Amino acid sequence: MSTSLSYTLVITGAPWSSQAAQTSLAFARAVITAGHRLDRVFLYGDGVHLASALSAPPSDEPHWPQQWSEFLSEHQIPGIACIASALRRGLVDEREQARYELSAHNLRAPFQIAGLGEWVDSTLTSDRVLYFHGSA
Amino acid sequence: MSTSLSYTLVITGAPWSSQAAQTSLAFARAVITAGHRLDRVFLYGDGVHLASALSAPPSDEPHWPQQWSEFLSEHQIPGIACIASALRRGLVDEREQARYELSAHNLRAPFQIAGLGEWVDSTLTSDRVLYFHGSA
Amino acid sequence: MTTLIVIDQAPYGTWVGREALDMAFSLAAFDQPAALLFIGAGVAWLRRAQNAAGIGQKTLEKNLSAAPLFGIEQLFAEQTACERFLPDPDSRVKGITMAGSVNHLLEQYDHVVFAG
Amino acid sequence: MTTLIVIDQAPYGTWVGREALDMAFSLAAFDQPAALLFIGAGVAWLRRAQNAAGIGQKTLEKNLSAAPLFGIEQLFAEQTACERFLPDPDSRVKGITMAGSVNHLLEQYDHVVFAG
Amino acid sequence: MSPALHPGTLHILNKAPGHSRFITCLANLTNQDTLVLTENAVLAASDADTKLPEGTVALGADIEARGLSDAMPVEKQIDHQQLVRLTEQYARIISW
Amino acid sequence: MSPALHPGTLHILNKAPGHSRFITCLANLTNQDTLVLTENAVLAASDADTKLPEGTVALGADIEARGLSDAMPVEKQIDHQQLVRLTEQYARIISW
Repeated sequence: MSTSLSYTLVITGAPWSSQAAQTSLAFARAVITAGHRLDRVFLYGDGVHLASALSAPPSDEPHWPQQWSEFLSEHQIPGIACIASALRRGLVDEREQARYELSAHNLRAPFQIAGLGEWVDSTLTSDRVLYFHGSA
Repeated sequence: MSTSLSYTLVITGAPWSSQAAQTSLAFARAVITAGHRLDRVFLYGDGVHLASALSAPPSDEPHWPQQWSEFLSEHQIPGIACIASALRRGLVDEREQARYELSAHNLRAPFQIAGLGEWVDSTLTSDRVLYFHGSA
Repeated sequence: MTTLIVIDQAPYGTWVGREALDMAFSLAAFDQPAALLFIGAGVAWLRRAQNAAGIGQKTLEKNLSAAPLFGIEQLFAEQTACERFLPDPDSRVKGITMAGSVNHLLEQYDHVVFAG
Repeated sequence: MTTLIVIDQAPYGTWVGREALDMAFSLAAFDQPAALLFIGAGVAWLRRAQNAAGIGQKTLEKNLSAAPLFGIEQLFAEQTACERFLPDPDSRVKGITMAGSVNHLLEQYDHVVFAG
Repeated sequence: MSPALHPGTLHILNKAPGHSRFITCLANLTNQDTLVLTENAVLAASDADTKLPEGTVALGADIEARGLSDAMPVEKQIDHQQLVRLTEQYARIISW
Repeated sequence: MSPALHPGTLHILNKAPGHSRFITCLANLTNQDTLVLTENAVLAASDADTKLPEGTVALGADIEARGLSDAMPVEKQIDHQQLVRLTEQYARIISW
């Protein structure tokens, strides 16, 4: 049938503010099912909250950060939170915790923190770059 | 001149997504300057991100969570983050960290976590309740 | 002290409407008079036969139907918005009061609140 | 690979426009062709004499003026939006290209991106 | 002794022209009401498509941030202190 | 061998009718383009004020969530698998 393509998904809407985490995950699963490759998931703006290790939704509701991180781990897809967005919004890994002398770190594995250069790379190397914004 | 009034401010817009943190802080300072009382600041929805202890904005930019927490401490004003909003969005204190077996806590002092009952109380006891929403 | 909670955003795509409902139910739980007003795309909350399981959310139509039981006094809907988004009266949940004039309604409450 | 970053939100009240600028500057920093298009209330970014010190933010007019220096190829603005929000041409920053037809412009770029 | 309260509503609007809540707010003002523009709503001062009611005021800091000082008469630009004074005078305040 | 790409643009719209970006998106579609409604944008299926272009499709899960199954013909309701197939066919995709 069709040739296999490579995708990058950019998520800018936060979970529990927008539907972006859910819509993007359903789409990501369909990308894999269709035999395509997911090069990278890039969290930008409010989207970085998807990488929080401390979200604790009610137990009868889907846990989007957990579901997304399991999906990334299972398929070995890099999940990147934009560093400028993440630092302002209080999402930090151990390295940034140390650098800014903060009391804790809260980045959920396997998400990593990196710069917009990762997004630029996606625009150059992925066949498709799709964006998942909030709808407010 | 005018009689002294009591105010509650409800902040629903997140810092670094909206202007709500800044506008509300300037208003809060003016409330105190005018000789009024601030009963409570209530963070709801995306507004709970104002209580993050881990925000690390660039050093040449205002640090809204820090400025707000200093203002609250200086004037001994209770700052409450709505528990339902906070848990979903990954804002937890030590107690919630323990209850949900999370890896860290990230609530900035003097903010506290409590329920919507605090807001209901404000609607009953404060002379004025003002809301600071995002503008998206 | 009467409070009118206003919902102007469509369901599920954002969280604001849901948080508005939580505010209304909280007031009711503390025996405080509360009513809901749906305007603009917010009237889509009032459509029957919602089923949000496929998008991983709770269907909130039931919560609305239960509103009177929990002490929420009234559900108002902007008439022009209903004519636009829910023209068939059978497509609407039961127990809605049509509001022909929104500003007239706003004047009747001590507090008028958007959730975000 | 050409990218058009679109800004449709007013400055300062939300962060989206600023994050859109960061995207454009990033592309330019990696020597990738990038242009900016301002539409709707987003054209307010293009007004002269902004001063955001009083609201605790950086004034971004300077960043826009520096855009060509940093390799951003063009600043486009929707003509009808400019007529609505910036009717006096003297009120606009320099170096803007008016776009009479937005969809014609969208077709000329490989990537068309909103920041949020 | 409390001063007499204004019978109308104080509307505080922070959405840009074109936003659905901006449109709804302007459509529901009455003659007794006062409109305060804050944040992105101050763009209304230069919006050819918006007719603002007579007594409308706007936060000066937001006007200045957006380069609109010439578009709004100085006497209609208020600071936060004046905004607090307005909130003293109105029992009903709606934040749009 | 890659299949022939569609010459138009795939527009993915998630804003509700009345949102300024919804209005801008609909105003800028060309005859070659395809519109996909997702999330709150599916309300357009029941909006008396919106005329959707011929080939418009919508995510079925979002339609169902909002109780709109009767307002959109079944053949115009797609799942995520079909959305992926659409994204294969268009080189230019705009997420509004």
